Amino acid sequence: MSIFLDKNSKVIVQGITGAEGSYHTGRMLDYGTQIVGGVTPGKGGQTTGRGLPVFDTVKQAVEATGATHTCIFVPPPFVADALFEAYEAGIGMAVCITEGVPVHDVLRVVGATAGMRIIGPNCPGLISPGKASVGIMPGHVFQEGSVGVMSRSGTLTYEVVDLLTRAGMGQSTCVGVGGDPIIGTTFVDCLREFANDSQTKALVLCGEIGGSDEEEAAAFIAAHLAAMPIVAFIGGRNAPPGKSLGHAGAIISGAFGTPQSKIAAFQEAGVPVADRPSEIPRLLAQRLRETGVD
Amino acid sequence: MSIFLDKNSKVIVQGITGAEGSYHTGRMLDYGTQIVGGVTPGKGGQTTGRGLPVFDTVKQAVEATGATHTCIFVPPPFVADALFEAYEAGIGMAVCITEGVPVHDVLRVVGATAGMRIIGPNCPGLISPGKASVGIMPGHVFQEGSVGVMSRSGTLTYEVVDLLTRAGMGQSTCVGVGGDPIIGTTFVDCLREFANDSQTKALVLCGEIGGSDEEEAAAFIAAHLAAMPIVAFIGGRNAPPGKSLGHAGAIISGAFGTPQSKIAAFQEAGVPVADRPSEIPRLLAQRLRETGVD
Amino acid sequence: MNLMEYQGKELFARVGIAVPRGRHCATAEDVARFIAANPGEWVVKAQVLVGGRGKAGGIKFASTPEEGRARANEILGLVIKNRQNPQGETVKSLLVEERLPIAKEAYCAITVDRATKKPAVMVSPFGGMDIEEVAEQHPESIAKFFVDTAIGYSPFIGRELAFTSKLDEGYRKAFPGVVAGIYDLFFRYGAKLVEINPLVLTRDGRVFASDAKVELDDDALFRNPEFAQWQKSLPLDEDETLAAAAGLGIRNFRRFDGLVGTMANGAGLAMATMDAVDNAGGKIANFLDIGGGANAELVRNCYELVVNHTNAKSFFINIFGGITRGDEVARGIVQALRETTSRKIPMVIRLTGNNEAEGRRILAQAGMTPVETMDEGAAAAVKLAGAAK
Amino acid sequence: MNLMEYQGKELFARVGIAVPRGRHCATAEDVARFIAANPGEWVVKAQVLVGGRGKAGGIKFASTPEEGRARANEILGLVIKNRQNPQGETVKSLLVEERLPIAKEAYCAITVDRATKKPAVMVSPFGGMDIEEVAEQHPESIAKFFVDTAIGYSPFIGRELAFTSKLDEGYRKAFPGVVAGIYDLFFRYGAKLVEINPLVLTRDGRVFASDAKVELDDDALFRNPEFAQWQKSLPLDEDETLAAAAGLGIRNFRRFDGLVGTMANGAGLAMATMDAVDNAGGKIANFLDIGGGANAELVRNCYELVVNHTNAKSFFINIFGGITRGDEVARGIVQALRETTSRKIPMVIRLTGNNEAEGRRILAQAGMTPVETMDEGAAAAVKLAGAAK
Repeated sequence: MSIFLDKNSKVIVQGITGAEGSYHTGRMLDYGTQIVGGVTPGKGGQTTGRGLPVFDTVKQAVEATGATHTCIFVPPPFVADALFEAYEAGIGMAVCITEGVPVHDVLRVVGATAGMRIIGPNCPGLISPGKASVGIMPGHVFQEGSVGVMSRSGTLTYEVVDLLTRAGMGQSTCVGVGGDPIIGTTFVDCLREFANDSQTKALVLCGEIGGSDEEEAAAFIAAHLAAMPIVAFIGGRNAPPGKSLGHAGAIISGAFGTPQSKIAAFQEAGVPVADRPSEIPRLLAQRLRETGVD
Repeated sequence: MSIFLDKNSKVIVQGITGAEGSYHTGRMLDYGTQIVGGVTPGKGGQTTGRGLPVFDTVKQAVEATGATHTCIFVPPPFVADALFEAYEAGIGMAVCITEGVPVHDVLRVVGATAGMRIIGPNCPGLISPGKASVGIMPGHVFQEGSVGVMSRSGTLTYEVVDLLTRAGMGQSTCVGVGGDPIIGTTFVDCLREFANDSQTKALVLCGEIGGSDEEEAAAFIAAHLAAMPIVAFIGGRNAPPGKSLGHAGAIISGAFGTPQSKIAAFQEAGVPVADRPSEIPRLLAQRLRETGVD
Repeated sequence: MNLMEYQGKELFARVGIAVPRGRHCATAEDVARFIAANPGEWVVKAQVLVGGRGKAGGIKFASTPEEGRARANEILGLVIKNRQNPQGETVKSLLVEERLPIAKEAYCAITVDRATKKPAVMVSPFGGMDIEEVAEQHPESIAKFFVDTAIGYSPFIGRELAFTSKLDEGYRKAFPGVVAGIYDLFFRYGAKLVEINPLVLTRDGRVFASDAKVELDDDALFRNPEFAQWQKSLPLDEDETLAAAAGLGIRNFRRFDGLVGTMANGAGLAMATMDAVDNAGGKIANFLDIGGGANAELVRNCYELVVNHTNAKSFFINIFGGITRGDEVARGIVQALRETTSRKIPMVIRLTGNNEAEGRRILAQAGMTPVETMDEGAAAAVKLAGAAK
Repeated sequence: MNLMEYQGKELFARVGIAVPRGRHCATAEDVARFIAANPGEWVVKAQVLVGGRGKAGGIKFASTPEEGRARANEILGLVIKNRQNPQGETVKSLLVEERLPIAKEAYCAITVDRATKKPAVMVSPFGGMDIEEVAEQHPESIAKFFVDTAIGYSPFIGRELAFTSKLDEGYRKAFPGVVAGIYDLFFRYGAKLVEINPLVLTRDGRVFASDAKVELDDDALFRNPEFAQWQKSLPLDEDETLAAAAGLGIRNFRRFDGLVGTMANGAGLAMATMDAVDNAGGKIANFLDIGGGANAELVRNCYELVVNHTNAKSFFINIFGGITRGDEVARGIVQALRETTSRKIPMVIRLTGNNEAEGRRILAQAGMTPVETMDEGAAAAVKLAGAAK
């Protein structure tokens, strides 16, 4: 299988006639993704350079194409509206690439669109190598295989995947969850899906300092995925401390967020933490041998 | 069984120390309802005249008593807040007696509390005769049996039930759905539940002019409950036409709302419509004989 | 509470819906003065709640102060009637408004939908005509959107309605803002209906609400104390005035031309009571729903309302106690008969439900015996009125 | 964007949260004049973003115009530092505020919670102290509520927080309004944090926000153009000023004392690049995230920023193309080297991902050869800087 995305996923692009939307639509098509059309209000009835139909509304696009996924490239002020429109039109999976979306818009959208999975915003998207890509990931570094990858950072994901691919470790699905304070799909949400995916035999998790996603992922792994070979990496161990006025965030998340806290949480869950991206393939190979999966 | 309410339902009263709340709590207790406590902010820790614990918040009440149902007697401006509080505390069934709740409050509550059933507002409540009563219905006119009753009017319900009881036709559950423009539970919602209730063998539906609840109920009956003996009554056939500025309401509901439209819809669904309440028992007895249920 | 056009437009302006320039005027002199100070093409519109004012001569054009004065004098004092309001309503004020260079007229409204339990927005490119006619003749032209209140208004809703209803392209830029405005008004001021008919597209590409029908939720008026002033200024018909004076909701009392007075608790029972009188061969003198939780004083007021202000020759009181307690009602009836200086008419009382025993005891002490059933009571009252059909 | 106390309190007043009477003053003379016109007990408070101003002497009392002038002169020009801001911040203005008769101090805040994806409200009866200390010493005293945004704020939330945290009874009447206010502010103005510490209960039973910490979401500033003015008035440190001048986000550039300049696209890769230099035994001169979709001009600005404003002796550029296209970056590097009048330092370029081939062709044409991996590039840059630990 793979998670979130496969050969049968029918994808539309919201903002398909914009510069980013049209460029990346081409790359997704080149990768073999089933892009079935796009939406730009007022340009309904036109056809893109790549021969795709453009619709005025998502509803029309879904009715005409049976789209299941959307990839959102609209500018930040219009993202919440685009996501609500996708939700009301019955889209099941929305990948939001746009960076700079107000955090309150994401809060409002996530709180009112139960049943639609949102990846991002401010994320590179989603790829199930050999099947389809939704977003902006550079397809050529990916290779089909059995390692699930999830990451908070875009470019770091490519870095890690490139290393995996060079080491002969293909990927089932790679999810760039996004770097914003509030995201639609967290590591734990990904882990729940990977846990039930027959294609995925091992996992790589690329975390970052700040927040408590990694600690929660470690707790989930300890409880539900103890048998799965998993390697983690925490970016930003030499990063400068952020300037912040208040401390409510740290209290809410139980004073988590330091690299030490995250590394300790993974080690407690039996997940080795790589010191640098280039160590990941070796550590994963070792875990695969230890658990007898490989 | 019965629907919505039975002997095991644990009920709290929001607004238990108010005049209406305290009076009707006594009547519900007298009927045998398992009232486990009440909520009045600022009066937590007190005990009512009938020995019930009072809590400051619904959350505390639920934690202490395991309450499943709430009966709401707070004044109109506070109803939305009371319903949201009940929802967040995990209450599954809220019966809202209060009359005069702004329609927008009901829209907001109904739109954001999926999973909690709301009866009302502006309704007499809910009774499963012989088991429990939540609301303000006069218990002595009810009798346990197999006729499910639903009604948009409070006092008309008592009228009809009184006639059924006098005719020896006991009731499984009687639901006063409420007379406001927006209500939490419509006739169709009740029909869905009655359809799966083993105790209910027949139904009486007391409608009114205006809206399209009756037409939708008739359509549901035709599709799903053709075998059930059902009798309907439509109140207000001699009522004066309402004064209204615009006609959007009529268009939205497809120009329904006249007594003629409602009667025709029921007759098409094979449901006899009584000319007056006193005809209902005879018509129901006839339907029971025809369908061989009795 | 239904608002006058000029009041609705004041709310429109507050939520950012463009309305034509104009002035609310109480006299013909005001109209003439306004036009003198603002030369141009103007429309003089009767401010009434009753529909159909255009056909009744309540809308006229004026280009000069003299024309304005003349047209205003023609319209002020007109009595405008329709099927729903046969008594009619006298024109007491006017709205003088910029005459728009109309290119297109559309329809746009928001109301509550009981079936989906959501606010419903409706749009049609056929504006300026009765929407019920549009629904009959061009049903496919009416686009509807049921708004998820957890999401609220989002601009795609306006876009989708515009595309689905095939609204003229000229509307498209302004239209999502218009829908945002009526949605905002709907929640902010607690409206049950906001209707713009027509929504005008001018020849120079601007979009205006050219009429405004707003019905506010009476139950939400407490949130906007400013409306109390408006409420006072609105015309009540005679029945509504009587109901308000008695302490009833203005929709809880209405007179008819029969001889059997009625009173019941709850709209459903009150309607069934009317039906019962009809079934017994009588004609009702009035509809009266005393509401829930009525106390003795209100009962007395209602008694006097029916006895003094209807043609009733008998009075059927039908109470089934729930939140209204039987003993309170009984006390009210006894008190009413004791204290009233009004004429007395024969009464038939049906009293059952909560606190029935105590209520019956009070009536018995006062020498009254209630009947057992509604049909029985209706038949007795019809007989007493001597008014069989 | 972090707001000064006086700015936060202006927003508090707009959402109905009571704040002490006061005046924002730029000079000691303003302070004296204000106190002369308003006799009473006053507090003079340094307006800085850095925390710990009380301990640093930034808060003093004054009862007369003379005292006010003297205290203002003591505070204005102070440099207030803390661990997070070792450079410190110079006091440029003051808030003169009514001295409250304090009975109790509580804590109240709202922020975003990544785990539940909801706004989180936090309350503790321990106010006026560092909330992290409270969390350590009285963890049970902190009540949290994660708000369902589909519902929004409803008064029960304030009641529940007050009862759960065991807030003094004196707060109870006003408290739901305070939480309503911070929730309103949070959404209306796009805040990521609103913190009231302390929330004061006075001896005469009034409740005031005695301090205000508000962090606005930079991504939401476009919705409130008025904040552009505030933004200009806020102190940026040197790194932030340089970043803004180069066209970067103010958090995308920070200097350190090493010799290896770095630049990468994406915060994650930029952090990993720093880690790689560290792993290779070097020390970084800076953190620089060029962001997504960077164009040639921005690349050139970033080149000049690192070369002219850090201690860098070598420059490691690490680009993995996604939304940032490799060819654009390559063009920017070539252009930077061609056009710049700045000093030139040895560069190590790693360029892969989207449009990698075209990017490499452009670099090759300009005589540059990129390395293959991040570790390789980091090692080469460390070597070139001659800066092994």
